[in-house]
Amino acid sequence: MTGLILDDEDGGLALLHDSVAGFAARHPGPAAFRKRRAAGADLDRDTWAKMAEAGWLGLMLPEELGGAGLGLPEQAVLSEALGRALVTEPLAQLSVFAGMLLAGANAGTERARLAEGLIAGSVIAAPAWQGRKGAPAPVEARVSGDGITLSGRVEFVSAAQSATDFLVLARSGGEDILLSVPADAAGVTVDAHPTLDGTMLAAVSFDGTRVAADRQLAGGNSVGTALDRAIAVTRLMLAAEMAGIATRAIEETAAYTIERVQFGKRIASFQVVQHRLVDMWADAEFANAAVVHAVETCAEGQGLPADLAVLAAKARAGDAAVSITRRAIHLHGAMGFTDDCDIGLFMKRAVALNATLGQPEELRLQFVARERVAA
Amino acid sequence: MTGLILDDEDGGLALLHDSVAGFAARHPGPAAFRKRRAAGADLDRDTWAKMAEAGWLGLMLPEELGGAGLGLPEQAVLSEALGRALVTEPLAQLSVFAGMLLAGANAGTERARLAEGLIAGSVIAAPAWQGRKGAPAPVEARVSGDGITLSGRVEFVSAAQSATDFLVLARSGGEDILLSVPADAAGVTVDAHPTLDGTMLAAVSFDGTRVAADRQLAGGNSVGTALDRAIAVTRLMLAAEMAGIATRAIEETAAYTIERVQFGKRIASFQVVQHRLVDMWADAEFANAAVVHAVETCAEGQGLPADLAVLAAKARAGDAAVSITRRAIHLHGAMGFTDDCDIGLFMKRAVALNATLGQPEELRLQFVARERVAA
Amino acid sequence: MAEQQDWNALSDADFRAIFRSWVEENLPPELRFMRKQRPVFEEVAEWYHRLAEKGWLSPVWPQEYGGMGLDAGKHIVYVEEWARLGCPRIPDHGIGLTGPLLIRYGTDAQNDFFLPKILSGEHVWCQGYSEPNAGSDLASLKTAAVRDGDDFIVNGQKIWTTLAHCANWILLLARTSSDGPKRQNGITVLLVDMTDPGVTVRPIPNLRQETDFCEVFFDNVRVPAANVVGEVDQGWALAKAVLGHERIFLGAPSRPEYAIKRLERLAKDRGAFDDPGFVARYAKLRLDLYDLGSAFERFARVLRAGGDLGPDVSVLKIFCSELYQRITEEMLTVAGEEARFWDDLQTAEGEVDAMNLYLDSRAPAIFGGSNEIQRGVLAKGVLGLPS
Amino acid sequence: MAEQQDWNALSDADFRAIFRSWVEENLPPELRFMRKQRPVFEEVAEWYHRLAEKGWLSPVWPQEYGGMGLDAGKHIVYVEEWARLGCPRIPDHGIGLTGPLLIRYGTDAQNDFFLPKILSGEHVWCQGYSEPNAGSDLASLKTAAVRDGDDFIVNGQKIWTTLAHCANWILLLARTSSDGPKRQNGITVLLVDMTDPGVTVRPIPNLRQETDFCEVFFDNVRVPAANVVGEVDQGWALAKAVLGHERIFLGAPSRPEYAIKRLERLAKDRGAFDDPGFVARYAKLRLDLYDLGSAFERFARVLRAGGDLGPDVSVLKIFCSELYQRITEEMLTVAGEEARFWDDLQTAEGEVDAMNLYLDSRAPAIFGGSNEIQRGVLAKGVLGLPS
Repeated sequence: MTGLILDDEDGGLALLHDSVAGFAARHPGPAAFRKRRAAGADLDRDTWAKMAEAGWLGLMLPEELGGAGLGLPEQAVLSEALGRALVTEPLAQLSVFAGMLLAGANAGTERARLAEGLIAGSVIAAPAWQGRKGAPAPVEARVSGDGITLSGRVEFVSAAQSATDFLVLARSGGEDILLSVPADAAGVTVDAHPTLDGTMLAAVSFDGTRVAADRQLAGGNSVGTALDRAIAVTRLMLAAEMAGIATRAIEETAAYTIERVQFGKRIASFQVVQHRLVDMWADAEFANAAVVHAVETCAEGQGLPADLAVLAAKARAGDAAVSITRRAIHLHGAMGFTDDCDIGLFMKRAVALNATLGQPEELRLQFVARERVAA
Repeated sequence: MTGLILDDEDGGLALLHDSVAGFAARHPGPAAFRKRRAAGADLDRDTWAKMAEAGWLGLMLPEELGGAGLGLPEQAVLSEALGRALVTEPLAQLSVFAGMLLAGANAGTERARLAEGLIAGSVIAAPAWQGRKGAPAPVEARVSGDGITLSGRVEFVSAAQSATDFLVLARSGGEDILLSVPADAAGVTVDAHPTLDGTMLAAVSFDGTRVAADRQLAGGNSVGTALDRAIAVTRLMLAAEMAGIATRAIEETAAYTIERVQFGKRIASFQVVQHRLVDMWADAEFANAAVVHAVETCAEGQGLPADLAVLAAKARAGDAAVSITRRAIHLHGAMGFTDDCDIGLFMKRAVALNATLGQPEELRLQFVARERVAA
Repeated sequence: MAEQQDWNALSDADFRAIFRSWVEENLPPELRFMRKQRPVFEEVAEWYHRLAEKGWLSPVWPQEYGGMGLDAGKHIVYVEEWARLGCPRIPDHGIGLTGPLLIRYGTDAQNDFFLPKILSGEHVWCQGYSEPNAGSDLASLKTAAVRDGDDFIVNGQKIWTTLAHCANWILLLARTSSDGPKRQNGITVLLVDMTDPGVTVRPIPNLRQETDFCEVFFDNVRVPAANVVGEVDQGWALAKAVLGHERIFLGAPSRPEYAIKRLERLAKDRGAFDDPGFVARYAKLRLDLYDLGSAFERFARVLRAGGDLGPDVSVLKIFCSELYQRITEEMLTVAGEEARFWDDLQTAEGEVDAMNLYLDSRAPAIFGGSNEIQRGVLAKGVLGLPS
Repeated sequence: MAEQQDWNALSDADFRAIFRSWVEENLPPELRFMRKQRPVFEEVAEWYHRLAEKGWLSPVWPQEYGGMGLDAGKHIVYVEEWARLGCPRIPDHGIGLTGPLLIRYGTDAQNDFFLPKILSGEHVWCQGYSEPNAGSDLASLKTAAVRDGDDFIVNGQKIWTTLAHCANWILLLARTSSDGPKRQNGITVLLVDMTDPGVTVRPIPNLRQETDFCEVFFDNVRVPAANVVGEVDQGWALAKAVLGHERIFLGAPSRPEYAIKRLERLAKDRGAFDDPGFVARYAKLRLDLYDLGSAFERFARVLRAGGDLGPDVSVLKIFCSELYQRITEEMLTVAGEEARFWDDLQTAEGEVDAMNLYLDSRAPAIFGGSNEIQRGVLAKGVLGLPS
């Protein structure tokens, strides 16, 4: 057995999983990765539109916002399948994270507009909330008249070049607010740099950027709650995506080593190679198990057990994906060290996702600290 | 190449090394280990007497004290050879450590008596200076009339049951003193517990124990200096002993796996076993290299480079000896899990020496702290 | 007569609660969390008999034979609670090995004679599989059983026979033929009375200087042909087949779980939780254990759904045994200068058997199929890698 | 004309001081500690020519051929200082491979023609050994050289040919016979002009999206028989023999040394030294590097004493390449959320090429004989383990 094994009574999860495989057959992930990388782009809008058509964006948005109203199992299966197919558009940020922020925001016209556009792929709402070390770092907001003025800088913004709107965390008079800022608003500067996984991450600066008051999506404690929830759910989906990468990398490597002959033998018949492949497979199995456990624990409700399960899943899947793909490169020999070989792209994607929203060491320490406080 | 490779122009080191092999052929280490363990003894006086006869005790004591006046290379070669032969009498404590304390003490009758007896094997002078966490923990001394009264408790004393004298670190009026205490003095209590390596370690308590003033061997700053030097040199010799254990364990395991047939093949012909043996051998080589480096750096003089080299050698050799012997047990299969098989004794000795005077993690942190302060 | 109830009809939670409360009332306190991994029969006889009386001694035997008739899912609950409550291991080769083998392949006469004597504790069984030159390569076993009228004459030697020194019956794999092309053929399962003439047992002290395994020598031992289980020469398949869902328990997290509790106790007492270096290492171990739980659940779910385990379940045994080792190694690091003592370490919250666990942890990576053998099984059976 | 001096007569310390002070004066600052591991000839031409002028380009060639004539001990000093001072790697197959091979096995005519052109930089060499199906198993190479009058006609393909795209000569291993029982026989060393018709080079971008290796295709390339080195069909032994004491440099600590300096720079800037968890991990890496130095010294001592290296020297290459990887992995941990950026990271003390090093560190464990091949060599050659 392999992959995510979740209860799937009506077969909906299997269907979703297969739809990604079909998509990937028509739009191979590695080719799209290389094309976007060569273009210096942070999002391929064509691919994104097709992902919207497939119904994959805003999967968990409630039905009243036009979403599919699906749950964590569906999103996890989708993310895992995308990881496995190396479809590297930033779904975790633009669909999961943004979607969770919108789901936690106040009802209103602006939220409805953003949600509708997110689902359709026409709105690229890029979350903008992190400081240099990755923690939340609200920009400064001043409310005056019927407008809000923003100043400050956030880091690690995905798809900032392609964004139509930024979902900005700001602080106004001792209170957190969440608001959307048009990407073309005055005073917005995007400083984008290429990433390992063939996309771009940007620092976004707001220099007296003024937006209308009705752009505020949430305020007060609900902002922190929505942000925490967005972080947790996105971590879980990154874990699922990395579990997919891990599973695929071991499959590719087993196939390559079965094919490759040296000294008159398939290299997969060497005992050392066999045991290494087994260890890689075992790591992938544990990653899959951790993701399934987290999905199910979260489904039982929020709280400490769910939080711990998510921390564990992201840490486990991150370590697994990164170390499996590294070993996979090694087992591909010199071929693995070339840019032509897809296995390197899997490794790069794994490293990038692993560095997103907390690396394993940090997540493990959080796990232990929270568990011990509770004990 | 293997073992300690030191400059040996006159062949003296090789001679010393061979003398241990000859000794071990007559008095096999594993048998002595089991015999002493069964007796609940902390020292086998017969073996000790023979080691004295061989001229191995107080090897580094200066000639004016009746010693051989030999240097670190000779002691290292001896310690390595003893480790390799699993001769487990506590030479590091009773000869090296005690010897270094005496070498750093004031000239005088008591020192001369102890040194002479140490070399002859008639005096068992057990260093008694450690607190529960292993750091120096002087007992309380009160000087009155021509006597000194001691109160307090020290831990981890080797050969306390067999001791004729304790070399006690004490603190009197803000000053450290070193003195010898007759093991049968009033108020001395020995609380000995069995150790993994078939000997005993004791907590020794002094309850108003009174000794003559001429039992004081040193006072003031020279005590700390002698103690630091004794710790450093003993750590180095423990490293050498552990390098010997590591080297022997890999030899034994290679031999066993070449002998042992399963599935119609020598198990040493399985690639996974071969690579594991290579890794074990490599670890032993690095341990040997670290010990040689430390011996040579210390020979160039005391100071930071020498201190760092000793910390590195003890850490490396400790990790190597413990992990090599653990893997060796595993490669011996079920046989390795029996008390009948010598390999387990090597592992137990390695664990015990590794725990003596600082484990690797602690030594590495000391190394880095000292290096970074100096940088 | 033992209580009869359809345990499988209960929810897991209800069954867990019933089991737990009965154990808490009936397990003698001095037997909880015993230091010894493998107590001999006499040490745990009272507990054995109480379980037998209650009908709870043999969880998976059908109720008609005096078992609880648990399905795999309930059996997991039983084993989990057993570990959590610190129940001592009982000499369980009769319950876990001989019993199931007889129930599946035995004659009525064999069942009528042997099964009640297992439940009563009159027969204490051990498992005679490994030989000096047939360990990982079990199929190369040489202990011979030669037909002689209505009997077989057995000659040979077994080794690593757990608790043979306090058993009176042995389930023996013996070679009855060496003609076939495959060494797996020609092996027969025999039930042998160890009190018969010609059987000699020599205990082998282990690294902990305790005895839990032995050598067993057979010198012209006469065994009635009626004591053959199944067909002559077909014993290999029998012995393999009886290992069903129980293979999951080789990877049950109970040993590392117990070890990490002791590590936490020691670390707390020695102030190690104030050392962030330790905390980082502990965090890795803690999460490994947590995730082992998730992985175990992955396989348990298959069993609960009525499925069968594949060869992939070996992954649990590998991970579990290696984690157990790493936890006990960390205990020695925390113990510092004390990591030389043979005896248990003292803390404010009680003893910590650091050295006992450290030494014990060497075993599971070797026994029950070494981790190298397991990796080979996974390479072939799961990844389909070529020879 | 280059300076002539008996460098071997100097003490190591004196030689080190002379070498260092000359390099510090003559190495263009912009070439020190180049980000690129493998610059092409043009990028380092000035440095190349200065070395050549000084007579210091080829450390081990005898002085009569324009080399320094260093013994192994002095060569180690040369290489150590080269790394310590951050000298850029020059295209060195002519210096390190073709030159020594010709000096040992070449004809006078070959030496007179080729050696000066290496020193002048007119000929830039590459090494044509590996093929698509002959990597670890080099002896299975298939590129064929067929005798045709005074020439050989070469057909086939090489791969992983480092810097072939900026070389004009290639040292080729080609198969001239496949009759013998051993595949190692029937291989010949040929000197091939890459500007000749039929030679095509295709660069292969690597994980860092840089080109330092290529495929080289041979389509009926005509090579004069005068360009055979040594005997026809005896090339395998030749190619092996020329790897003498230089094997020690595969395990020289320079790459992990450079990487740990960058790790320290990053860690200092990001405050990681205030995190005891990091310090513990750093301490392990630091001590591994320190002890690699001691192990390197163990082998250097043999060379200094005039001895030969055994197969055991491979241990350095394994340890060194794996340590290099672990250091760069730790850099990504310290980089935290930034461990996604392609470009160098900025710190107060300058740039840190974390990703560059991380990706580069994947290579040494594969190239120059993968670490698995090396372990096999050690198993047989040092431990004497059976097949």
